Amino acid sequence: MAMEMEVKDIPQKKETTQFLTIVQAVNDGMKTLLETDDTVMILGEDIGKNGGVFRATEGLQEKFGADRVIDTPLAEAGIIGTSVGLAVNGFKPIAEIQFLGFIYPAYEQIMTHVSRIRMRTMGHFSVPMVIRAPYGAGIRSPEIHSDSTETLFTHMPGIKVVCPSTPYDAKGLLIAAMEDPDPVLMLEPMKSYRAKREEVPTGKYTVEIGKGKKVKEGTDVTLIAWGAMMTVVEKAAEQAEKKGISCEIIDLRTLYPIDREIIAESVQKTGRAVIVHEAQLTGGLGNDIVSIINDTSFLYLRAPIERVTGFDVPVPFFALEEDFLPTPARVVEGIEKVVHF
Amino acid sequence: MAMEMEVKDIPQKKETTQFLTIVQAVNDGMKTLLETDDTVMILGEDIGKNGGVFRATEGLQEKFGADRVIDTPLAEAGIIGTSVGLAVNGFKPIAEIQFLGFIYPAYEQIMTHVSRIRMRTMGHFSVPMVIRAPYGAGIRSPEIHSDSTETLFTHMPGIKVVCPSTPYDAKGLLIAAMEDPDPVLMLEPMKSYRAKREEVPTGKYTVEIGKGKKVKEGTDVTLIAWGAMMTVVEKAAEQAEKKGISCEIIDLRTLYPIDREIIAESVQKTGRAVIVHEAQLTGGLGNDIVSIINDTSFLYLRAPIERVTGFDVPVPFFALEEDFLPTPARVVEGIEKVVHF
Amino acid sequence: MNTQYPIKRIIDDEGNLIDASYQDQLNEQLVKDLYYHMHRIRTFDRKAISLQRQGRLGTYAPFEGQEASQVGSALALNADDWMFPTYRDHGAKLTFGADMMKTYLYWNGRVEGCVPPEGKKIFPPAVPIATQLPHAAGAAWAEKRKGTKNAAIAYFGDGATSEGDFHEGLNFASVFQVPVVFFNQNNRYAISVPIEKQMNSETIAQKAVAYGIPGVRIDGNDCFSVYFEVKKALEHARNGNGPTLLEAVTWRTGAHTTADDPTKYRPEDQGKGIVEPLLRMERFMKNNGYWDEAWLAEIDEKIKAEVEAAVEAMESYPKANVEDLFDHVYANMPLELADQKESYLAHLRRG
Amino acid sequence: MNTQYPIKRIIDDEGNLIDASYQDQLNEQLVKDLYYHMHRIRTFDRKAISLQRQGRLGTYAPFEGQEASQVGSALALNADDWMFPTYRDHGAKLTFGADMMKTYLYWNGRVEGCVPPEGKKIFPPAVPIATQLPHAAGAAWAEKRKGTKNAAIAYFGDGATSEGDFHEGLNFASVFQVPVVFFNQNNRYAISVPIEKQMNSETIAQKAVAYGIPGVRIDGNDCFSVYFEVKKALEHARNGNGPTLLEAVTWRTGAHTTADDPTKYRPEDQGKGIVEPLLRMERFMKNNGYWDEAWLAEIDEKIKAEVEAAVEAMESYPKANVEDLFDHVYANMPLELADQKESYLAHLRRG
Ligand SMILES: Cc1ncc(C[n+]2csc(CCOP(=O)(O)OP(=O)(O)O)c2C)c(N)n1
Ligand SMILES: Cc1ncc(C[n+]2csc(CCOP(=O)(O)OP(=O)(O)O)c2C)c(N)n1
Ligand SMILES: [Mg+2]
Ligand SMILES: [Mg+2]
Repeated sequence: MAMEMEVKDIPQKKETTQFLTIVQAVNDGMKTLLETDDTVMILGEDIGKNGGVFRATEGLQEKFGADRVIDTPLAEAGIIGTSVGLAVNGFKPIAEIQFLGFIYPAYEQIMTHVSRIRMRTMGHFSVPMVIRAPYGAGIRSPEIHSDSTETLFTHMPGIKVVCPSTPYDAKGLLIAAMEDPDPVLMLEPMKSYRAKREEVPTGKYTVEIGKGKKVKEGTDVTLIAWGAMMTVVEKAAEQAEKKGISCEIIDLRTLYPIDREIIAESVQKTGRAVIVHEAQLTGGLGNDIVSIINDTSFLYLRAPIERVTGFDVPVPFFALEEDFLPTPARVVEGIEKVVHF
Repeated sequence: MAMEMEVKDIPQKKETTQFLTIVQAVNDGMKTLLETDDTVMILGEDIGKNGGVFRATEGLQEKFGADRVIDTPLAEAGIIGTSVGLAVNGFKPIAEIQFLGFIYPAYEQIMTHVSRIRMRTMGHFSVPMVIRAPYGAGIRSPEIHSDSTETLFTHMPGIKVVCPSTPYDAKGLLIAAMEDPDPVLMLEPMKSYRAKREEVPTGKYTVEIGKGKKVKEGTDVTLIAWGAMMTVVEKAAEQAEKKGISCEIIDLRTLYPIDREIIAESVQKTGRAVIVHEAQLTGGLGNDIVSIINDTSFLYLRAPIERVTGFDVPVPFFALEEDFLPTPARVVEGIEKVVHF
Repeated sequence: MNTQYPIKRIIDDEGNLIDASYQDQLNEQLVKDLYYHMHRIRTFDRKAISLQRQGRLGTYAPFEGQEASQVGSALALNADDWMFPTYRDHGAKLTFGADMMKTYLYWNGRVEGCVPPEGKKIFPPAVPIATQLPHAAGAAWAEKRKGTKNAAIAYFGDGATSEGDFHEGLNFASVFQVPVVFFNQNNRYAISVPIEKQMNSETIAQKAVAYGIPGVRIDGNDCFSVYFEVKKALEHARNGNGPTLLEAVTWRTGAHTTADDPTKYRPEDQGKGIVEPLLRMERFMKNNGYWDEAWLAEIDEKIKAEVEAAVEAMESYPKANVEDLFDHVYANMPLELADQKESYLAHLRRG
Repeated sequence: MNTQYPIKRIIDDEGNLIDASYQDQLNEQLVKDLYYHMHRIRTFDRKAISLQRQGRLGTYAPFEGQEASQVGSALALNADDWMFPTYRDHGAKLTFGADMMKTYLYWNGRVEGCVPPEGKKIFPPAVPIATQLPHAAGAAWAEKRKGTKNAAIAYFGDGATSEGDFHEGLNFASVFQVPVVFFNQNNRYAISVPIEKQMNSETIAQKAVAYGIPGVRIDGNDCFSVYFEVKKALEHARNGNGPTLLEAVTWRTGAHTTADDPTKYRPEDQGKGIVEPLLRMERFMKNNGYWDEAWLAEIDEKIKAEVEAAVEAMESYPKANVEDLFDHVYANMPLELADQKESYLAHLRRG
């Protein structure tokens, strides 16, 4: 459906940057999108006047108006379902799900419509939209608020899944997601929302979807993680280096489609891999990565691949969440296991 | 919550059997449960008067009454949600979801309540219930009716998942599922519903949850599958045998918890594995099995593990479903690949 | 509630005009248009059943008995409006401008059947029940934001009212006051489940109260009443007054689908007293001197030819292309998927 | 609809009896009971906020302003009834017999906080909004099937009415005519979203029409009216007449949770005119000679001691046992999980 609306091309101040946290970078990304494309809309619970429970949409309704930054009723299927209608009819919704643990009521809409409408109409209709959801444990949230169920969406052809771990990537992936002709789920590590700041370009830029990033070069073992687990992996690598183990670190950034090359290239060099995620072991994305290594790098492997993950239990109440989450110590043990196999 | 209701122990005619299809065995299993336990109830859409769209509940409402075999309103979250209430309050619901592709509206109820209530109350409340759902492609159903999304449930601690491929296992797993103190999802391969018959004991018996079955001994390669794919794998094995390749076949039967021993034991013998499932490759259960082999049998592997699965596309409209589904020919290619690695 | 939501009728079972205020509007052109389309979709429908029986079509969901509801509503739309049908509303789709050949293709398991003619805003049929209601609200919302006068119509059955998405769709539509008409065909059964087991409310129309929007009950077998009430609701929507819930009380003459056996669950005499919509219209036409055997023969022949041609085109349509399995999942195919496609095509080439 | 669903009041803001038919029932015992519990849960609530501010408790959801709704409804229950609360209804839970120490534990991220006292049918607080409504319908259904006279009550907020589960829960309950009371606390906000943006209906009570069940609007700050209307609805349920939807119109005095800042979204003077429930009851008691400073001092001291003891017990409660992470997922732990537990415990032992 052709859209008759004007898409402005704002002149970019190339050199300017701001020193932002992840959540501020997300906010800045949405601001940039709202400024440069009149068809972009933001929908969600408490995202307007309140600016979002994490302040991710702070100031946006004030600046862009209540018909572009919209407080919806409390109904996730309704948010995603109406976004589908908006998207096939020319708008580009960014739908916020307040916490990933509350996305399940919308699962049917995402599974049977968001991800399938292009296929079902051979491209006649499509739904360029972004679903944003903070995910993960570690900030003493009430129960159900801390799930990390990315594989419910990576096992869903038709949608892409990204998960930034830095402010720069957060803004760049968000803009790339909105510019992608297909729906993208962006998982935001709420534990890292305000953990660090970095310089983020003021204008519009993208981080390519489907590309991981080598965060650190190393020779003995490849550590693969994303989102909030990057911090854990980085700490573990530091400790391992002290024990004389050289770690290469990959930030996956996109969870579907996975960057197989970066994984294969690294594992073929190191011969060893430790995958770290906070989701449960069984059914976790670690299994897909094990398969990718099996498929691409079988003959290079010098030890079984280790997965250091959440246990096969529901994410617990916060008194035990630190026991659920992978820790640098557990990752170090995994590293030692593969190195001393 | 103690239930004041009588649980009858019907004398079992040990030797009698009936020659049944899978769907008849499922029916017989429910009949046996309704007869022997007054707290068992069946809920679902069109399961009462109509006897189910696949006739799985045929005759049950007539025999056991409309307050035990209940036609519900058309609302999957309602079916599962009220079943949770019934189950914590002394009943044992068997909830039918008409097709697995329509379970998504109930996903929140299953994810946040069915699977978590025991954990959330340290065992004070529990929901012994069975959710039954026909799954899979290959019978020219309308779109969305043919999904095979088992990993959405194997990645969900607190619930178990079984998937029989024979009439005997269908009845035995169903009864085991209902006797299990925890919720169990039983996936029923609709393509195999009437494909074959076998002798099924008339009385009450169980097939242990968590145990796979070696269907065929072999030495060169281990084929792992379940449900409707068993037929495909068996045909492939026949063809491979003609080429001089000896296949061992495992019917997984339970998808969570997976029988790691049977897999490890077999792969350690053959040194090679081909996993076959109709769900999409990415996020499919095949990845978990690859990981299990990686964890248990790394040093025994003589070739990368092959996965022959549905492609990373939504299950297509039926004109193309045979291209989506693994075929014996594709499995044979997988077998040859691992054998001639 | 039955009394608060009386069934609106313009003609009665005998085809007598009972609401004289419509006298002038029931002109020959309109009457013949409505009849023509009802006859057309019935011919399509019966052919589909017969094709299915011969194994020339997959499982099919017939709509016989609901022609007045589908034609009356579809003809009430403007060309630029949006339609969100279910798997049973191909009658409405055809009337609104969907391609007949492609509609048959849909029932033959072909994705091509979901692609509407260029410029026709017809969404693919909703298969997961009630999921289309929020879509319709969203598409209507977009029209409102664009400032057009276009509206959307969402079709759904009595059973669909039980799903959460029904509720969320109506709530969003009413909160944002978007131009959408929720058009319910209450054919009194959801597969085997009668409406009394589906809901405890006497009517579907009364559910509008929950959303503070108008709810209107219509005789769904009276094509005039459907046509004019849908038109009114659409006008209401176009004028910025928000959504309406319409309940068209009708009757599915046949089975739920060709895989279904209604004698298992419907009392034999249920529905016997119901005058089906074409007969009712015929009576009206006869009563008013619009009935014309020659015209009927002429349209019948024309429609039969159209249907035969569509079936023929469907059956000679190029067979499904395996590349389509892969090509429409993403605008830009991910590498992993491209590899899967490549290796499957290679597999096929090897034979 | 406001006129069809008038707000029921027994006493007015000044504490004057305005429905004389209740004169006899408002005896000293009942009045003091209600006041006692409101005072008790307010003390609990304020303590929780202060503990949270000191970092001695996690994020907390206060209910100040809603004491009349929570106490009136909870005291209306029979001991064997079922309660399905939300994260904001610990006042109701405490009144119904939940353990105070454990209730604090819940807000300290301890799963022990979900375990009710033996024999007390209190479900863990619903966190995913509206999911508890079908549970309550199911538990009530079980009571009906067992042939008891027990009922269930489901608590939920105004925002919860937008979720599909609200709709499905009420529909099932009404279709199966189960003994459940749907008790809505309309505190006019769902976090930051005011009720006018949540729904287009003027009242929540009117949503009952969609299910053919009674809908009643109550002044949720009038503890008497809550108590008697809930009792009536429960009787209705126990007598086999099915569910009722009650809307208790109230006001959340404070923030959504301790992590929330209501000044960002609530106009400063909104709610100013609302007389909070304890003051209103106090006025009534004074008007009727039930007010007794000595009694108040006595219960205040007793409650304070109870709260302090609960806090102390909570803070000296054994720290969370890591084995609990694994032990309650299944009745019989799968091997895979047992291995995970074993290896994690070994990891901890290694230090
Ligand atoms: C979510 C979901 N659940 C179940 C089904 C299976 N199903 C297909 S049609 C149908 C009945 C629908 O009844 P109704 O809404 O009255 O529409 P009708 O078929 O009468 O036109 C059911 C249960 C489905 N398609 N989607
Ligand atoms: C399914 C779901 N979506 C979102 C949330 C986040 N959330 C928690 S409370 C709340 C507002 C609830 O409002 P209301 O129902 O009025 O109850 P109140 O908090 O006012 O008591 C929201 C959106 C949630 N808990 N569950
Ligand atoms: Mg129907
Ligand atoms: Mg509220």
